[in-house]
Amino acid sequence: MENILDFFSLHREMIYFIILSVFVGVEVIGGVPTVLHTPLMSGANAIHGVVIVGAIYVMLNVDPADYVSLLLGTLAVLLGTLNVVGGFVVTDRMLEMFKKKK
Amino acid sequence: MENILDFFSLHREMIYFIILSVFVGVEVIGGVPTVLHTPLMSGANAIHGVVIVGAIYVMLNVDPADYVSLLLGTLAVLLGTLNVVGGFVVTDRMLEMFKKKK
Amino acid sequence: MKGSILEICYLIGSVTFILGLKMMGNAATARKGNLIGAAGMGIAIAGTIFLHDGKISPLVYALIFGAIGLGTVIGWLTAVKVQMTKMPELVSIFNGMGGACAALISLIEFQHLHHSIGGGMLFVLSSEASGEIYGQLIAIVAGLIIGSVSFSGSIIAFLKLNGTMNKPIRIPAYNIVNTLILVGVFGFGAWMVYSGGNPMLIWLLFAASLFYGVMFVFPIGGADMPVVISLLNSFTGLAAAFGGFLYDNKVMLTGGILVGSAGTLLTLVMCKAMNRPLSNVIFGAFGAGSGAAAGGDVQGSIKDITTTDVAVLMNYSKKVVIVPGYGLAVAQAQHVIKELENLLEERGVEVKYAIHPVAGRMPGHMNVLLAESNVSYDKLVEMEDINPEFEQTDVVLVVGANDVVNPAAKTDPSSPIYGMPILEVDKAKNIIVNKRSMSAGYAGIDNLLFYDPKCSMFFGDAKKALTDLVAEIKTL
Amino acid sequence: MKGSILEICYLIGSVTFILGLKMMGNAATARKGNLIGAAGMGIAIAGTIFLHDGKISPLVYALIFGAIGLGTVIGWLTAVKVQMTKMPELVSIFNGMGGACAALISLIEFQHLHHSIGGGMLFVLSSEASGEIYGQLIAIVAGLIIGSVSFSGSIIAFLKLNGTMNKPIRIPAYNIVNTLILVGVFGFGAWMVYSGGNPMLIWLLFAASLFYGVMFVFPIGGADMPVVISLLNSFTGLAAAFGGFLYDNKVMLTGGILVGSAGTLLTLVMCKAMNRPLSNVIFGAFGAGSGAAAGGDVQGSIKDITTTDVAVLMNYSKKVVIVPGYGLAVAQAQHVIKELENLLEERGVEVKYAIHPVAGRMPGHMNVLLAESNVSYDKLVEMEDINPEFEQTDVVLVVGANDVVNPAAKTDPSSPIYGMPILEVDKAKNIIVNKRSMSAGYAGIDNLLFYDPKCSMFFGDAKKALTDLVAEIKTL
Ligand SMILES: NC(=O)c1ccc[n+]([C@@H]2O[C@H](COP(=O)([O-])OP(=O)(O)OC[C@H]3O[C@@H](n4cnc5c(N)ncnc54)[C@H](OP(=O)(O)O)[C@@H]3O)[C@@H](O)[C@H]2O)c1
Ligand SMILES: NC(=O)c1ccc[n+]([C@@H]2O[C@H](COP(=O)([O-])OP(=O)(O)OC[C@H]3O[C@@H](n4cnc5c(N)ncnc54)[C@H](OP(=O)(O)O)[C@@H]3O)[C@@H](O)[C@H]2O)c1
Repeated sequence: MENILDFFSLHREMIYFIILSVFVGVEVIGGVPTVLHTPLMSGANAIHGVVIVGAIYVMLNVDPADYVSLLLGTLAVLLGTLNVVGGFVVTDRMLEMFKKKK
Repeated sequence: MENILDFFSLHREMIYFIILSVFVGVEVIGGVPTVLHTPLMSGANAIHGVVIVGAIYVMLNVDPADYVSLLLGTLAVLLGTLNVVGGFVVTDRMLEMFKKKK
Repeated sequence: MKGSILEICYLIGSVTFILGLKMMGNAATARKGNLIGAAGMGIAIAGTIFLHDGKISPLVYALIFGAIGLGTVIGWLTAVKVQMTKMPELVSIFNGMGGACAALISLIEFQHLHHSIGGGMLFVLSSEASGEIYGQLIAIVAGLIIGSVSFSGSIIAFLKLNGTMNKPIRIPAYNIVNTLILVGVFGFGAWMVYSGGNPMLIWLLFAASLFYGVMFVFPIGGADMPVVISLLNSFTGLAAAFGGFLYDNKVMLTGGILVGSAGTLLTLVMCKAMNRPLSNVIFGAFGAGSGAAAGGDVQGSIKDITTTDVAVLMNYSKKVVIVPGYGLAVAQAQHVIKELENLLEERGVEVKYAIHPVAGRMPGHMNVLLAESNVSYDKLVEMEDINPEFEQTDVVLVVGANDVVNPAAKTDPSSPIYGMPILEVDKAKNIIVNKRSMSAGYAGIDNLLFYDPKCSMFFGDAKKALTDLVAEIKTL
Repeated sequence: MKGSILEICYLIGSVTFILGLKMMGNAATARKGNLIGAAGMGIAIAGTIFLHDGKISPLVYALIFGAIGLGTVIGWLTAVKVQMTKMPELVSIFNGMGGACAALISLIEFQHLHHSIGGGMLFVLSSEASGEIYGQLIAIVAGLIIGSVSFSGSIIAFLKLNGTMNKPIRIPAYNIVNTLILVGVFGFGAWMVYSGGNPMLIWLLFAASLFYGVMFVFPIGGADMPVVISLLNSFTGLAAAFGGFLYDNKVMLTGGILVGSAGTLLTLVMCKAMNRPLSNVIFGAFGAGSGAAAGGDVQGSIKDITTTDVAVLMNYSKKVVIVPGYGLAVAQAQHVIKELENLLEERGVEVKYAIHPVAGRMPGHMNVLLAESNVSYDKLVEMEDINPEFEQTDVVLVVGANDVVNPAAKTDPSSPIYGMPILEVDKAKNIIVNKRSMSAGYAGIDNLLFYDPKCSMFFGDAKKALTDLVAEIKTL
């Protein structure tokens, strides 16, 4: 109990941040028409590609002699880039289809 | 420029907090039907009555010999209470009307 | 320990505010949403009092409980007792109370802060400490200005709604004057922050802000008050948020910012429903033309109709649509109109109400008003749904409505209400308009509908005229 | 200084993600929203690289740029080249990449952390430092598990969508087995955090998580993949958020949490549109009955129809409604159906498409598919709007659709699709159904519509059958 309270006090800002972000995330989806579900899923997919920022950060801080980490890190950056670039481009293609029809 | 950047770094958490709250506030209102505008305004009115928390805080920290502050503080608590209680009760009355009709 | 629990109370409060506001945006959950918000508020307040660390003198406790007790009784009674039609006045008053509360907090904290830094100039302090104090000073001064403006503005709004001060008052060049005052107040505030101020001058700033609030609302027409109140509402939210910043109090911050942003958006949405930009409301181009336009150049003949004729006409029709407007609310004729409805239904006449989104003086005004007299919900038909039905309607009875049935909105591009969607009553077979005279409605413009050959004027105060009408129908 | 600018880049990134996602929820702004998100992502990435404090070895730079360059080229080309109908596969693959990226980061950071605390037990550290390290360990391990599950799950989802593995595979009592594996993986992870772990064992955890991802998606039918992908999508979001927690990186946090929560809600919304609870999708009660139900007890006679008869019937009707379904997508018949439409319109027949919200295998599938062959938007009519029109329709042509026109959804409470709104094609004067055989659709149940006296079966692969039909009509 004490522990939980301490944890709460310590991470107060973070908890508010998370709660508010969750609210924003949930609100933002409210009332999306069925046809947009697939592009929206795809767009969200592109956005979580932001994990690449972590991969780059790892690379920037890794010991250049630590080959294993270097290798894994490069792979992470590559995969992250695929997620980001592929994600946004695919979404754009899908949405292009929808737009044309209006 | 330096100043602004420093300010930003210092208040990073606060800035995210404000931005996220603003987003939540704006999102929450999206698509409200016209008939609900008045009760919604009234409900929002009750919620900003949370300023009473500040008034109570002032009272709890004021020097009991400082009569001017004591007087102003008591007045603030009174006015805050009016805002809160009156606000929620009025809103409830309005919404009662709407409910009855469903 | 206590502090952590208090923080959790505040977290709960913040979340209930968000959820409550969200639920209030939907008719089915609105009432529950309000109660959830109220519960969260209760938790935040109780936590603040009972989870305080440190000894509190009994006097302070007595004062706090006394103030809360008194406030609760007064607030509750007023809210419960007041007539449904006076709701906007009440919201306005309560909003003002919140603003005043924020202003008072700032006044106390300013004295306090000034005392603690020894009344000296700020620059004698180390740069870091002074940075923090600047932050506090900004929050205090901003809270004071915004709270005071909201307070005095709300009081004026109340007086206008109340009818005590219901004509728009034109000070010559008031836009320029007001802007100058605004700049002056903010300049003064900035100087107070910069110089570390003077505990006496803060009272002057308080007074100046109150004065600006009065001047801000003064020139705006009484009918625009719902929009103004919504705006002042978001001001008070902002003031509360500054308080939250000052005390690093999250529940004040969330509540304040939430109301500040939601209130601002709501204000814009309300303006949009009235088909007017916000600037137009504040700078009052609308009411301004009122005097000139009212005496307009419309010529034509109008047709009077007697109570007996109206009674016969309605009694023998198949379908009657009632268009309620502001006049119905003013005359308090909602109960007699329900009587009329019952009577006609008994005689086999189908009766519906056509609800225009901005009929009356606040959004949802007609719904609340008619709900008060127990008109059933499915008889209230929204504009888009009723418009196609007018063609099959035998009699339209317009009671104290004017602008919402003015065809100029569709036909006359120079009209101030041009573009506003209206109730197309002129498609019905007969139109009967009840109002006291030929004078204009809120927009201050003539109404060509009254000169329509199908339209007959049924002059008189709505309550009186309808009471007579009911009596007359009963004799048939 | 650099750090502050980087923080501002991250702030911009966070805001664009919110705005972008918001705009993607509305057809009119969706495309712009996607671009805004992409721009914010670009800013966040560029900032991370160029605003880094400290010297970076050229090798590292070369690797980063090489990886980004290669990734961009491959990602872009794949995304541009792939057929429109393969979009869900692609989303699935890209989602897996993100999950793998998060898992790799965790692997590296775990080694790194372990190294820096000297491989020792945590409890030798002072309690405060160990508190922080526990936090990091939790973020690392959680990121690893969730990222790996998302990765391997997405790959399986891809294979299923791709057709390589498209039958639901039933491991005996797989629900229990899967739950055990899940508990095992989390228990292992918790132990790793508690004990400070072992740099070798982390690989085992990685492998176990990958295995769970495979087992998780394995038993779910191929047609449920859109829902599964949406769920895995929110997992990857969560993994990214843990990364953000680890580095106290706000843009990762916002982006991750946003996708995590929005993705979860979207998953539920998608399930709702299919009229099934999420648990049903994951625990697969739906596909399970497939074998049993398919051989059902429906008896009755069906009626064949020749290409020539269909051609004559359609050529001389006034109004034709086409109901496209999954089979149309499988057969890649969207272009020939457009040809059919053009031909009929030339002959003065009114043609419309009836779009059921869950026709096909992903939301909006039919819209995207038909858009590809330039069918104009106003010819696509949503279910609620087309249902009342069927009575005035001469011929309904059902192409590769089955469940969405199954009357059992309305009449048979024991049917697994009972309660799902359907296209009421049985009201039309003639119904022609094109499919290859009498086999069931996605829900694995028989369709009484085919036994309707007004219904004729036009067997054959959609592309082939329609091509023949077009040729036949041309000869008329
Ligand atoms: N709903 C909102 O949120 C809101 C807010 C602000 C402004 N507005 C504006 O208010 C207007 C509303 O239109 P409306 O048609 O409802 O009202 P209106 O256009 O203001 O007309 C009201 C009419 O009622 C008559 N009236 C007044 N007292 C009466 C009584 N005791 N008995 C019978 N008649 C009486 C008046 O004529 P006599 O004096 O001849 O009797 C007047 O012409 C719109 O222009 C709208 O934009 C609405
Ligand atoms: N849209 C979504 O988001 C989504 C997601 C997941 C699941 N679902 C589910 O998917 C179903 C969609 O219904 P639906 O009516 O579109 O499809 P369906 O019920 O799955 O029926 C498709 C029919 O197409 C026929 N077919 C297959 N290949 C064909 C070809 N080459 N040429 C001609 N016909 C072919 C099949 O019959 P033959 O084998 O006899 O040819 C099959 O009966 C619903 O049950 C829905 O709940 C939808």
